Amino acid sequence: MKKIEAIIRPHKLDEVRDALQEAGFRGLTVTEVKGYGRQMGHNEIYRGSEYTINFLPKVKVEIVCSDDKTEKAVDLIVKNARTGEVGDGKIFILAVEEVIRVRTGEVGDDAL
Amino acid sequence: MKKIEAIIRPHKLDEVRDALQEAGFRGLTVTEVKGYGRQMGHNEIYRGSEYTINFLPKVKVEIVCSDDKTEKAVDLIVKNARTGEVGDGKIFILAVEEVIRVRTGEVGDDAL
Amino acid sequence: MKKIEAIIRPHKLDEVRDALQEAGFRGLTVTEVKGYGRQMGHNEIYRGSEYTINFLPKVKVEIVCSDDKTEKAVDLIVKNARTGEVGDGKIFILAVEEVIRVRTGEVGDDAL
Amino acid sequence: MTTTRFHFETPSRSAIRIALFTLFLLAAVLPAMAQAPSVPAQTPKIDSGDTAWMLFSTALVMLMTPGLALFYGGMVRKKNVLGTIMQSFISLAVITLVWVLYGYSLAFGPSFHGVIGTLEWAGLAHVGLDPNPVYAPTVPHQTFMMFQMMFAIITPALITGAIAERLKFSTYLVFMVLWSTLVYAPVAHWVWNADGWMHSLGALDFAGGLVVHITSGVTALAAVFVVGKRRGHSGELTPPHNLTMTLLGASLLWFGWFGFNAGSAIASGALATSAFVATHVAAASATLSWLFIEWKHRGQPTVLGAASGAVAGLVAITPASGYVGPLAAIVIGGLAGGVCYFAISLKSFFQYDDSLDAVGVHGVGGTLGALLTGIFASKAINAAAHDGLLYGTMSLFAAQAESVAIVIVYTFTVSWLLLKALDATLGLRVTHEHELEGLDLSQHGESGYSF
Amino acid sequence: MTTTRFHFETPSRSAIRIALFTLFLLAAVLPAMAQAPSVPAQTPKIDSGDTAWMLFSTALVMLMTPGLALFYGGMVRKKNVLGTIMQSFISLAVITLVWVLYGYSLAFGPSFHGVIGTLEWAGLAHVGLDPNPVYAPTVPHQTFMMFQMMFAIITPALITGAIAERLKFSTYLVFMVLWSTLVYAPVAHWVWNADGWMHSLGALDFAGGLVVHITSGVTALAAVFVVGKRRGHSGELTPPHNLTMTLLGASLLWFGWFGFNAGSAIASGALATSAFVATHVAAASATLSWLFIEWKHRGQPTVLGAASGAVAGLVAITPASGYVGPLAAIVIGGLAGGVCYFAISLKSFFQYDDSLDAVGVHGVGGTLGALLTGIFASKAINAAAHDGLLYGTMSLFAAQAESVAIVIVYTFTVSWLLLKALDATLGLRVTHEHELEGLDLSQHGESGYSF
Amino acid sequence: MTTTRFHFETPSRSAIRIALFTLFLLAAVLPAMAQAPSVPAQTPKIDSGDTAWMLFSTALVMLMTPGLALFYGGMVRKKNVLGTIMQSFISLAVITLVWVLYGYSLAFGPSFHGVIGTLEWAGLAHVGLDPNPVYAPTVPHQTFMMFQMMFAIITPALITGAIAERLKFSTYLVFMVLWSTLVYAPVAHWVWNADGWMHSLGALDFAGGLVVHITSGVTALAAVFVVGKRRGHSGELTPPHNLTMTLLGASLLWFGWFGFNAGSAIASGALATSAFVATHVAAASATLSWLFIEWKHRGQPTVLGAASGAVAGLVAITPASGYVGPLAAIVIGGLAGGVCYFAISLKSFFQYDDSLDAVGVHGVGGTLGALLTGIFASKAINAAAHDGLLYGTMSLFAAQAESVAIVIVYTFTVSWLLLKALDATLGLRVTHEHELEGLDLSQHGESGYSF
Ligand SMILES: Nc1ncnc2c1ncn2[C@@H]1O[C@H](COP(=O)(O)OP(=O)(O)O)[C@@H](O)[C@H]1O
Ligand SMILES: Nc1ncnc2c1ncn2[C@@H]1O[C@H](COP(=O)(O)OP(=O)(O)O)[C@@H](O)[C@H]1O
Ligand SMILES: Nc1ncnc2c1ncn2[C@@H]1O[C@H](COP(=O)(O)OP(=O)(O)O)[C@@H](O)[C@H]1O
Repeated sequence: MKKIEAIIRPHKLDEVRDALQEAGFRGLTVTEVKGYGRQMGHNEIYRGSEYTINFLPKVKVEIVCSDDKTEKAVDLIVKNARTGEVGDGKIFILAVEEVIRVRTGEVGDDAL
Repeated sequence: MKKIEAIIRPHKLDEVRDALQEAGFRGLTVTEVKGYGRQMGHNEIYRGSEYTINFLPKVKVEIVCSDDKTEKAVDLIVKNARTGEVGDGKIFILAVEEVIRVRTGEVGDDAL
Repeated sequence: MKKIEAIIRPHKLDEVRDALQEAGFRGLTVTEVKGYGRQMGHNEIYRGSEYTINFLPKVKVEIVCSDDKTEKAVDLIVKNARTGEVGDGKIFILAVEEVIRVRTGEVGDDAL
Repeated sequence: MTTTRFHFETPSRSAIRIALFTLFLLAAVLPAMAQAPSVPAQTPKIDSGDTAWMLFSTALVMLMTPGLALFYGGMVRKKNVLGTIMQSFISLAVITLVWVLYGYSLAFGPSFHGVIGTLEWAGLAHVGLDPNPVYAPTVPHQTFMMFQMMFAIITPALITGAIAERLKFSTYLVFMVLWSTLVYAPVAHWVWNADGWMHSLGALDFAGGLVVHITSGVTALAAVFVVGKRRGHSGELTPPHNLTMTLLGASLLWFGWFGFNAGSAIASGALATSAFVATHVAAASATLSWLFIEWKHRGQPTVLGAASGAVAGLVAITPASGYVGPLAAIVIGGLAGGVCYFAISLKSFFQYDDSLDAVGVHGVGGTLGALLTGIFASKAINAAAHDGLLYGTMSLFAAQAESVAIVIVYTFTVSWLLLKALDATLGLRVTHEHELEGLDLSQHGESGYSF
Repeated sequence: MTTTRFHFETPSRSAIRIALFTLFLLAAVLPAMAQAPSVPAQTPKIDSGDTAWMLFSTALVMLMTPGLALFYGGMVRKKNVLGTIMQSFISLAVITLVWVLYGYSLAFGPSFHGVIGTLEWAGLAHVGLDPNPVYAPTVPHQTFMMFQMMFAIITPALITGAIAERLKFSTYLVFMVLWSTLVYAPVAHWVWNADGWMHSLGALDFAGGLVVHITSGVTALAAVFVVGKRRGHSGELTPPHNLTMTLLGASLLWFGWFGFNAGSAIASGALATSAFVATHVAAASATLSWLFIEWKHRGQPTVLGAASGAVAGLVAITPASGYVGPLAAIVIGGLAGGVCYFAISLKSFFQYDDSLDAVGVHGVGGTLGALLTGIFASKAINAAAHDGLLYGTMSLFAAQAESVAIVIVYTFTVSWLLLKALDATLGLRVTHEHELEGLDLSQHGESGYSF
Repeated sequence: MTTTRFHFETPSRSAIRIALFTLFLLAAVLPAMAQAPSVPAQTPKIDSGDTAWMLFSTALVMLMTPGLALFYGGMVRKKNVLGTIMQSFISLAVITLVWVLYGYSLAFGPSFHGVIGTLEWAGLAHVGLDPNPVYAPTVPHQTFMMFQMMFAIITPALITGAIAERLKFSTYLVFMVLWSTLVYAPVAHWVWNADGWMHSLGALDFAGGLVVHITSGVTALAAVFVVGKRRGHSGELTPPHNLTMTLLGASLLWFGWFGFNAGSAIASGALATSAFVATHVAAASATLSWLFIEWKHRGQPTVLGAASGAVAGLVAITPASGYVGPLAAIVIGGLAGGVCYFAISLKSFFQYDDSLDAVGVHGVGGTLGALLTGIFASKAINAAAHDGLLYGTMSLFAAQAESVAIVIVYTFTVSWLLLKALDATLGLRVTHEHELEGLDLSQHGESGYSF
């Protein structure tokens, strides 16, 4: 199994979620994060002092799925999270050794 | 070493933490996340408009521990986070290649 | 590629970010988390009732980089996040199987 | 207006009954509207300055209820913030109708043997725009009625602090109506009605130590026993979710309390000023006394402590405010801060869950204030007062103690029976799951914040 | 004064021009300062109590605008909170200058054939500290002017609720000035100026049902059509980001409304009291009626529903407040809660995006209130009133209906043209990217919260 | 009264000593209570309308202190929000006692050669409910005393903005008491006491440009030098944590300022109205002027800018408010917005850390207002005034400049010495670790938010 971690723009979350759901991905976990990268932050001015906001709001979407579905999920995320502007984000894929469902104690693919 | 990521119900956090602590797990990290899964979201109604809240509040508990303690930790989490209702959450286990303690620079099991 | 997850003190974030940036690390993702560990929590007293705040505010910094730069990044983090007091935090290193840049679809080191 | 078509099966059944009852009452009084109070051709006695002051005071006391909502709302957990705020806010709506329809008549209307008002003034019949010479000779009678309404509104809201984070909304609506009728109106009648029987005791209650704070504080005590503790092991109880909200609430309470106490002079001028000064000074003194005692006792001077001290001082000065000078007010405030600070620890000792300290602050503070009135009251400040212990007279203190005892016993008995009855029938408490979920979602289907 | 000469190329250019224009105006009027209103040697008619009440009422109505800012601000998404608050707050600044420089003169100054005021009182010339016997015989003329200013300030702010989360700030500034000049001032002139032509209709508008609520509500309707819906598929619309802020705002509105309605008696005393009582009682009744209908209809009594009901009741009682007794106010409030509850669902039905229900609450509630005034108004309450339908007289109701129709048609036409013109030239709406980014960052370069 | 005897070893020891000392003081004055001010048999001169207005104004000015708490609290980082709010809130408690015990006597009591009041009125002896013909002929003397108390309360709180996020709470308590005694009371005496020596200069200060804003602003300047900058490299300074809180605070300040300025007429009526109008109009004008200058200069019109502009305008109009008409108020406000906008950039230039711009807004704005009073004041508005430069008279402007210079020099010297002494003994600043941890946890053991 793999864990897909996608850092995307917050306002793309709903589209990504919809697309994944339609494609049969039944679960995911979302975290609000702040991202620092090529995308330039903006300046905010408070009473004449400039504050450079380097950390931009992003969301991290985590999906654990079986190996064979990974590509599909990545494709859907790329397609639905893309705007073409710098700052669209990254997807990281990590190996997951085991999954357990808390409610039932099921393990492996059954737990997803 | 392994990293255990458990997505659980927020109000179960204290019980899980207590159980882990008693069993000798001395550290963990908690993140507030929003989960989407089989558990149905609820509707909130604001001035006649219904909003479907699909993303439910969950907490992610991360514990890094040596390989041999992993099973123990998973057992404790499952036992203490379970309510038996849909939405109890998932546990993911990932391999960790190295651990470093910032304060001392210690690495490996010593760093935990 | 590796993913470095560093749990550090919130007020050390800017120093760590600056150091990494100077060393050529162009991207990272930050999450606010709560940590539980050897560092003692503090008590807050509200109207005579004591509340033990076990979970202390920390930030998690995630950097994905190529294998050869990992050591450098860890060194910089340790150097800049250290205060020498209990609670400085931990660094975990995990293997990343693939990286994709959402904007371009690039994969691997190019995507970083 | 046919709300009668409503047909509730569940919790909402109680709701519908209230609605029906309201409709019934409306139907009964609507014909009276044609004879509604009129601006008389000549109202020689209305003083524009007094009326301005009383309308202003009324508005200030109205603002105390939202102030209380914020004060309490900041102290609960995030998931209960709306439910807690709502318990105060809705009182503005419910008790207003109760008061207009029959509450004012029960409390201030023509007295039935000093025990309760008749329904002669129900629907505000005979409560017009001419001054009522007994209660308020220089302002329209309706001004006085409105001012008193605001007291009737905030009192049940005060109680909710004791049983925060677990009270069932639908039952609470019924409770408010009944409690207002069975406890607030009678006690107000005894103490403040010109013919109320407690007058003969010679007790003083300038702005509601007995009527507002002791009744609410004692009912709060009954409620913590009937309703029981919040669920979850203690570790789960998290600290106040937003103390800035609590501080804002405390500030609005302090601001509004000027209307509460100084407005109780029912006229602008010297007595209003004297009460205004005493109120402010006592709040200041209590703030410092709570803060310093806490600092000594716990090692930190907390912001919540300062706010709590201020409220404790305001509570304690309430019955005395029109009878004492500024230096006595400093002493009363100083004692209130200290006594209430220790009173709130009683709950740890006796193991009850007075969540936001309605008992410790309003019950204890109100009682303290009523007794201290018997010590510090002075005819030199208010010719209508009696001299207290400090001035060598015993009788006032005795009267204060007696009236406190009577109000405590009456209130506790009736409130306890009422709460027990409601718990047995409608249920006072939300279910375990609803408590975990929080009042906001379970009672109102909303979240306070969607950040 | 031809603000139409404005010609904006970029926000900042426009800004500087406004500044220059203001300076120019100032230069023009500065010499007049020496003849500024003076405290006359003798002002026998000023009543200190009436003036105290009116100054207090003015301060209260001023506070309504920040109250509205919070009421609306809590309902939008976090990224738009500052922009939304600012749309109300800035009205305090912009309309104040408009009113002093020429607005008051247009609305209340010497009438040009009953249609509009001349500029004789521009810059407050002839608006001094002596009472104006026509408008306010017992308080300084400037007191009356200030009280009316606060009404002119809140009215454009009310409109912004309809087009929240997408309005361009720079254009909004221009809109406020023009709308105030072309819609608010004339309608206020017709209805409230001693020589306004609508007086002859015999219509009653005690505190601004026509002038404030119908004008803003109808303009809101025009605006939702001109500006269009918020972008993003519906799933992206998140619930109110902070309902505690909305509740605080609603509470400040309720508090301030005492000044709005009871202050409209322009004196302390019986009439102010009567309006005060009607205002409060209607708010309470509407709160409950909205709540219970929602409970029945949707299964949950929401806190936002209670707050919305209160505002609906306050809107509806506004035109009637000085003409009806407390029981009639209960009925008016009860109807307002129900009618506005259903009115806000119209937007789902007709598929327009009246984001914060300015149409449903102010348009519908104001219209309802104006019509109900024609039913419930009573000479027994206010000798200056006419009797309504309930008292067997048809003429008042007819006058109310006619005046409502006229104001709706005039307002809609002028507002629609004005909005269309602004949209075509300066653009009423932020760009797609700015809307996604939120008003706070795109319009003001700030974030509401940095937690 | 020798507060200099204070000698703190640890915060809590100091706390207990203050408490003991207070008790001691109380013991000393308690016997005096029997002779406390009484309601005289006849008070022919009290005017109910004037008293209503002054009590209302007093309540409004009281609300400004919590307003300031929110205004400042929203601008700091989350970890300092409670500590910042507390610095204002606690002034309500501390200065109240100071004022009652001896402060009022020092400032307004019988004068010792025009320099300071004697202790004849300490503990409010001789400050009763009869009017004091010199200060306030138509309201109870205690009303005037309370009104003035609220000014004494907010002034030290204003200072804290300059040294936000690093001030040690225990030392601050001592500072407040001493500063109030050594700076506020004397300056108030010179300027406002009937026998104060600065009267002979002929300077005008209607509502506290000198006494409130210049003293606090100049002390703020001394404080930024003595206390030093906030630690951490600049990147760590994060933007205001909650601008909605700041906006609410600014709105409450604006609302309260009506009492501050218009209440300074010490009576209802024409002069109060005139000051009310000037206050509001100047705030509006300054809001726009700051906003447009910022828009031009920085490219964005910010919400914090609008709020800051409003406060700057309110500060600047304070000394002039009872002497100028509405058009002059527009000019004063417009200048204040611009001048203060540029004044706050001085801190970047001179590299000091006036964190929330107490120097830039209160120091500069107060000075500007005092000088502009010398230009725009007009006998036509207030017969008790002198004509300013605009009306061809030089002497008033000279007097204003002289009095400004004297107050600046005196305040800076005494404040600097006092701050230095406190820094050397008790320490003005929290430790490095406490600063990193935040004031909330380190000074009060609490967190503002537990979301
Ligand atoms: N090496 C990295 N490790 C972790 N997160 C990263 C890394 N690089 C970028 N990110 C995350 O991806 C987000 C987008 O990256 P950015 O460089 O701004 O644009 P793009 O994705 O278009 O290349 C960043 O805000 C950050 O959260
Ligand atoms: N495939 C997945 N990847 C990541 N997180 C998941 C996944 N499936 C479920 N989750 C997380 O687990 C939570 C609970 O899952 P859910 O399907 O609702 O119930 P259950 O755990 O009882 O099967 C979700 O809210 C989500 O946060
Ligand atoms: N085994 C662990 N798994 C996950 N996170 C941990 C673990 N141990 C510590 N942490 C995180 O690191 C933080 C610091 O750890 P702590 O034991 O307090 O001090 P130190 O890092 O100096 O040993 C904790 O607050 C927690 O967030």
